[in-house]
Amino acid sequence: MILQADAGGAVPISAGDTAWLLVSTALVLLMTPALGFFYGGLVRSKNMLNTLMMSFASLGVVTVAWAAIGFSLAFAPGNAWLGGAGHAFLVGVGVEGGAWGPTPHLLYAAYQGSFAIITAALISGAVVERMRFGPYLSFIFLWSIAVYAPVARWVWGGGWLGTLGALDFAGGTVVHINAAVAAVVAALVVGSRRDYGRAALLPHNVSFVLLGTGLLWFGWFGFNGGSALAANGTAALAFVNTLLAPAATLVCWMLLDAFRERNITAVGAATGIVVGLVGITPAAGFVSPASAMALGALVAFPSYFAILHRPRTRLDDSLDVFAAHGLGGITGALLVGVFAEKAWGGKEGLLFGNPGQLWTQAVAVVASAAYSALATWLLLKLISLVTPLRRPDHEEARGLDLVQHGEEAYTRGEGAVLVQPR
Amino acid sequence: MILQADAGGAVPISAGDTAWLLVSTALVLLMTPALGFFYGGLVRSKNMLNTLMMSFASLGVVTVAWAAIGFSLAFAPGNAWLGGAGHAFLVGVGVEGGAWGPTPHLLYAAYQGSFAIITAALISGAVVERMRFGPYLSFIFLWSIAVYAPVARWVWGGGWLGTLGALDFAGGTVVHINAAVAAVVAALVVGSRRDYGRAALLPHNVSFVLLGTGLLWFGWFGFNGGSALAANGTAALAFVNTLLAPAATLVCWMLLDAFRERNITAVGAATGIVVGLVGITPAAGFVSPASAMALGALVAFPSYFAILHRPRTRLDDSLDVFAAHGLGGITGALLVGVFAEKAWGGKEGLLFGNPGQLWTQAVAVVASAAYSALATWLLLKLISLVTPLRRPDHEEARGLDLVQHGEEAYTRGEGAVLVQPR
Amino acid sequence: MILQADAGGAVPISAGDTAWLLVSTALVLLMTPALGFFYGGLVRSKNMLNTLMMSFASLGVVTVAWAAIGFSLAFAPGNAWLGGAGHAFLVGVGVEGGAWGPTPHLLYAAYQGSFAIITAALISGAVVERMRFGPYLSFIFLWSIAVYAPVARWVWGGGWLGTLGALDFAGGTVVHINAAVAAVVAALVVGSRRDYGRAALLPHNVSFVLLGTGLLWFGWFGFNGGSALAANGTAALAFVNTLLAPAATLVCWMLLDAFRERNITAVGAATGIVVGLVGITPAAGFVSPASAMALGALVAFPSYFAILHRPRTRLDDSLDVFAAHGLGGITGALLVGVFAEKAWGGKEGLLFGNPGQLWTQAVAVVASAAYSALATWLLLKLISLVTPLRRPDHEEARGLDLVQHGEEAYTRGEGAVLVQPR
Amino acid sequence: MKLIIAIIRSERLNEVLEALYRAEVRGLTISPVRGHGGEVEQVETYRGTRVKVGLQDKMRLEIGVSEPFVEATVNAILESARTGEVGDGKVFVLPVESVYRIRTGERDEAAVTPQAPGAPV
Amino acid sequence: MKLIIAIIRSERLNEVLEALYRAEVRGLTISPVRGHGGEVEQVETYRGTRVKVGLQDKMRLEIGVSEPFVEATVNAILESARTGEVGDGKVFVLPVESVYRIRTGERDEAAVTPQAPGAPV
Amino acid sequence: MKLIIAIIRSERLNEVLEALYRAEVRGLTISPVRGHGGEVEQVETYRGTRVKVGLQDKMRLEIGVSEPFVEATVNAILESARTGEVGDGKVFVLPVESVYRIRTGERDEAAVTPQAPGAPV
Ligand SMILES: Nc1ncnc2c1ncn2[C@@H]1O[C@H](COP(=O)(O)OP(=O)(O)O)[C@@H](O)[C@H]1O
Ligand SMILES: Nc1ncnc2c1ncn2[C@@H]1O[C@H](COP(=O)(O)OP(=O)(O)O)[C@@H](O)[C@H]1O
Ligand SMILES: Nc1ncnc2c1ncn2[C@@H]1O[C@H](COP(=O)(O)OP(=O)(O)O)[C@@H](O)[C@H]1O
Repeated sequence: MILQADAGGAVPISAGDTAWLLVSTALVLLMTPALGFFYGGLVRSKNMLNTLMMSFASLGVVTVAWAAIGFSLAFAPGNAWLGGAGHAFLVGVGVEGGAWGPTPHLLYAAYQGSFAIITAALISGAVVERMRFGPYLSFIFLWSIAVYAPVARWVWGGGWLGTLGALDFAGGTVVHINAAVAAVVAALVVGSRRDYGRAALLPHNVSFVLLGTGLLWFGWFGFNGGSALAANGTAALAFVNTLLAPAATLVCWMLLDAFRERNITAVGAATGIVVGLVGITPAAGFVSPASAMALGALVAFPSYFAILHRPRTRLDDSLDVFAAHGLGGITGALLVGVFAEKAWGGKEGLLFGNPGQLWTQAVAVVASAAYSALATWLLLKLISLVTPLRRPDHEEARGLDLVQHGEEAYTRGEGAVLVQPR
Repeated sequence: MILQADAGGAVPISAGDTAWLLVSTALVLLMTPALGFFYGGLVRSKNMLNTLMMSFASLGVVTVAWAAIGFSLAFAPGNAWLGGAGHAFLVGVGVEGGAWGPTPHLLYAAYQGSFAIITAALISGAVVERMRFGPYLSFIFLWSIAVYAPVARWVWGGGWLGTLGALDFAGGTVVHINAAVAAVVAALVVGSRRDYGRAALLPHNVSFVLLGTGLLWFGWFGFNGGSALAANGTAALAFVNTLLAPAATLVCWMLLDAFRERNITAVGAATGIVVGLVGITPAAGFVSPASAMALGALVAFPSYFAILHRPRTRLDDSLDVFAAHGLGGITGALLVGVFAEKAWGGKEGLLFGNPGQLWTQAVAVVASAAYSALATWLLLKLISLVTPLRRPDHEEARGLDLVQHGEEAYTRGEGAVLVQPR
Repeated sequence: MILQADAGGAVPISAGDTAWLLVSTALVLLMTPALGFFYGGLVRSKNMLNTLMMSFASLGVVTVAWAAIGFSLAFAPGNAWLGGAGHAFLVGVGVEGGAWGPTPHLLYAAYQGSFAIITAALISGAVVERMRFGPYLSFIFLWSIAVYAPVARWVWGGGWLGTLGALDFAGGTVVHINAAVAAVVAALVVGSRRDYGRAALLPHNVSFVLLGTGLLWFGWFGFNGGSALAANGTAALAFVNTLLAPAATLVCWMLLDAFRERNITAVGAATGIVVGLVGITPAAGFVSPASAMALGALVAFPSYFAILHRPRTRLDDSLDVFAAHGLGGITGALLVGVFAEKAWGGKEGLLFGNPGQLWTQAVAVVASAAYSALATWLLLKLISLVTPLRRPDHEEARGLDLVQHGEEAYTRGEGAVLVQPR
Repeated sequence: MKLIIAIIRSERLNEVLEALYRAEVRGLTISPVRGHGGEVEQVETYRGTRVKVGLQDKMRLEIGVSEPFVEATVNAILESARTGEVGDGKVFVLPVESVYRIRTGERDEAAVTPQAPGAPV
Repeated sequence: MKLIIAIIRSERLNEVLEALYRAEVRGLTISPVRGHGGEVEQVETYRGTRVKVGLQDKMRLEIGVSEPFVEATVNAILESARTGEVGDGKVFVLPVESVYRIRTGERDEAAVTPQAPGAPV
Repeated sequence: MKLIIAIIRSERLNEVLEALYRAEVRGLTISPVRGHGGEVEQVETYRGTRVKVGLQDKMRLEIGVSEPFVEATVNAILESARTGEVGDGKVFVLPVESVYRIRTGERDEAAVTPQAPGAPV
């Protein structure tokens, strides 16, 4: 997903490249429901629908925000920090090819939008089982405009980080670090679940966790493979690395589980796969398949131990967004600076004689993390001035499905009595 | 999915377009299982398998009907009302391109078949939890031949509605209005569930409803995007509108829920997404992205209020096929006549100075609805002469899974005793 | 998936063909999680996670094995029996086209790898609910190298069966017969479940079985359609046959169920679909659509009756891998020799005047079955020398999820007490 | 003090709850159970495995009532749960030694007498 | 009239049902429960969260029998449910004041005596 | 011998289990139930269908204890399960005629006295 400014003459459409970008967009859009199941399986059944809705709603709210102004801020002509309003409401976005490649402009806008949608949804993992739904909706709406769009500009939209030479193939900084830092801030501002650290809060349906994982991996082929914006060798490389790296992470994670816990857990395997996917994201089109496997194996370690440790801290990042996406994203973003190779489409990294790249990568990590932290904090504080972010404790105890949505995920209708029409 | 008669010389295959049509066909075929989960989650657990099977069986029964004769009736050379038997059993359908585009004829037949399959399955939502399975199978077999194929002919196969100038990009009339009207008739002929209106009949698994919704949306990108029959600008437009419109519907629906019910429901969100998808279907390749969003927002209203009202009527259209697909389809089909633009691939609509198009759209809506109603009624009456459409009440109370399929969806096997071999 | 040796000059990449191969690879990779749900729904809930993990783990373990050496053994330059180590760790595998077509070499390797992954996972159906997880992991790792890779070599990698003229479009012998024979051997070596034949071991979640089926069918379009290695007429033929054949099998299976059992079962429908998919696999790109339907109908019979009969035998092939994949694969592989037509891309079969092809097919069936049986037996015996293949009976009674993974698939956390950090 | 345990058809639950409401029973506890009685057994088939399921889904009600209410409560159940087909279920009346309301610690009669949340204890 | 409540291992259910059948017990009601007793606790791990689960899945049987059948019924359960390992469960015998068959309104002995559906009441 | 049946709030289960542990209760059986009492009813909406759900999720405990332990056990439950809000639940104490430990066939007191698995019977 290399950046570009709007180019001059229209580029003719290539059917093959367009076919792949169409499919990739659909695949990335599937990841948001998939995330809902990954997250939803990990919460208690009384909060299942709320957790699912935190993902599904992003498909509505963030899509509208993106079409209205987000895409324009990220990719319309403008400066190194922000695009202009030239493409607000997708004005001037047609079906011709352009600087992004021989694919319709509108499709490119939708593809980029699919990234904004899932990034916002990722944050929800840190505030599940307690945050009120209305403020959450406002938050992701504003966040996608005020945080996601600018960072996307910097890295992919012709902004300063891209110009600096930071490599981020499919969103290590823009998507994962960005969302993960926002998640930590959100967990701190919203506060812990009332019974966090005291009661055992267990996943109500690990099958759904694995269903989500399977669909996430499937969608991720469009996330990384599609970021080549064409059906070419780079797409193939990114695709294959998206298979190899998480496979290596999974093997590594299972070995860690086997040696440390004597049990290879299913939740662990699902987590390992996601961590591997996150790790390879910034690197997918820049490193060799062998490097991808090495990166996949390495990325397991920080996340594995962070996840073991986190529940003993007071930070109720409930579904470990930071440990998985933050640490995975940071490790991946830095390892690009180590493993990248010109021969495979990137620039040379540390291993190939260019230690400077590692430094550039670190700048990108720090810059996006710092901005995300600050802006997220401001947004949440702003919202909390208008309306409380949580429900009273006894309502939280009943579960957000009942209290926020007036529904139960699983019911046999025992003792439910029809209310006559109003 | 613009109509065509069989063309003269063979058109060479385009790999890019074929790739997209292959994918689109697979996506549309995935929608039928997805529908099973959407519908299945909404029924009580004792009828889960029956409801799922009503969708899955369509993949068998309607596919066979389509290959045997349906495709031929809809798309083989013939007259304005019906095709001939020239392509019965897919005779003469090869792998060359033709009037439909630079893609294999056989693939085109399968793509069209995937629409017939889901259309038939849509009807089941009106008769779940009570209709006998055998008669249902006969019904969808016959219906796909006697109702779906002719209407497809009229609109897409070079028939009179297409000639009249009716616009239906991907199936507002052919698929949604057609199925929804059939659904109402079926609900009337089969009758209400025995406890309809007296007991609270609640969804047994809202998670599955959302799973179905996610997969339906994913598949719908092939449904609408693929209807361009090529990987070109129109495909991109249709695809992107299939993202924007339902997003707008979803936002609208959540706001309606929030203001009227004080609760944003998950079942509501799922319904809203489907309604938005239905609404954009006839318009996807004919309207601008901004119009698509407007259309998406507007289409929410009739369905929202119809769904609120329906349970107070005596019409047990159990899963609101008419409110979602009928009203959504009608609103969408009429709004094409308002929002269509030549610049975006359609003809000019009302807003662009051509009020006549709205009239043409209305004709198409009425014609397909009238035919569907009449023919569906006849078919069901015919079947009911041969065999009853329902089981006795006490069997319905036990649930169709046990009574019709001899299985339970969820069992722990408590107290089940192996029966020795016959 | 026609074989080839490495060709001379690099073939330029075709975007359209590459797009389809990218998608097909993703689709086949989705089949492994799908298989997990198909299998998982059929076991008792206390073994759900273990069963899911047997599939998911293959995505880790077999991927690594394939990249390390499997691909090289199957497809690197070598002899008629085995490839060399030239492509070990994917060395020398780049993004240029070659003898396999105008698609990146790396992508071709991944596509082939996706077949190895699911083939290994298929075996697990015969040993669920009892085999220890560690030995299982070692087994599939070794099996994919020592059994899958050689057989793939013979048929697709320029090996002796391919040279002999055996037709196997997408894996009747390499995938299904190979896995099914291994499954029988594994069931025999590992032994029956402790309560097999005495207690009623019922599927805990038939909805998941159907979910898996839907996703398997979806993925199978990439399995068979992608085996054309291009987005051309052959891909379309293989794709459409992958719709028609299982549809015919499903109809046939439902009729058999209706007449023999008086109940059309959902588990039966799911099984019928899979059997139809297996049956058409070796034939998909070689037979006419009409023949595909005939083949689909015929393939139902052996599997249907074998599945009825198996539980009365002492062979605890728990999820009927042999009846579905073995008999389906054999019937399909032989029927290729009957229905294949040059006009549709194959060679002439029995019906078209070439009875010899049937004989060649039989040789391929017997050779792959024999090798698989022998090698699987050796591998399992080897592993059992190092570590036991099973847990003691009372642990099996508690369920492998608890005993092997330290987790429960579905829990409400009742009475679970947090353990303080170590 | 008595504890009334009733096993009824799941599909009659709403009728029974209404009847109990009319009989001024305000507190009760229910749970889903499976029962075996005189009903015909269901045969289920999963692939080649054929099983006889001799257990039907039922609903179990547990109601603590003081002596004067026993008869009315039992009658309310008997009438509302009856369909006349085999499988309607049973009602058991068990003696109870003491009952406590957890919220207030009240005992026996007082523990099962409805009481406004804010009322003096 | 007695109500026999038995807590048994889930995996012994079929054996117990068979034994009860042989003991001519025709009506009973079961439900899944979780029990705590002398068994070792299971440790489960979900990511960093480690929990001790002190409850085991058990099956609960509830059987109303008339006096003469009590002993036979209890013995049938004791014998068929026993594995000899900790966790086999308990049997409680409770007094019952009255039993009703909902379908017919019959009381006590008559209510638990098997009876053909069409037989005169 | 008594059988103590307690209906408590699901979310107090862990506290109650701990309190029982401290009261030296070693065996018990629990099951999820739904209860109706004085609590406000929840309204749920599924599309146009609006329902009043008058049942709340509760947890049911069943504990067989010998006489000397009854009071301590009841008190442990009363104290640990109380929140003071309507809906805290009830405790019933029922007479028991006999108890058996399935594993050993022991009766009454012996049946509910914790005992090492290997100890002589
Ligand atoms: N002796 C019993 N003890 C406990 N529960 C019983 C007993 N007899 C019947 N039941 C319960 O009542 C239900 C209906 O009883 P059944 O004998 O089938 O019908 P009926 O009472 O109409 O003759 C059974 O499914 C079971 O749950
Ligand atoms: N006092 C009791 N009250 C109620 N249920 C009990 C009691 N003691 C044990 N149980 C039930 O019996 C099961 C087995 O009891 P346990 O003490 O573990 O084994 P054993 O009876 O073999 O010594 C427990 O899981 C619990 O469900
Ligand atoms: N008479 C009763 N018989 C059986 N269970 C009861 C009875 N009364 C209350 N319960 C159970 O206790 C729970 C709480 O009772 P409720 O009356 O709401 O609160 P409180 O005891 O605080 O007044 C109910 O949900 C129900 O499960």
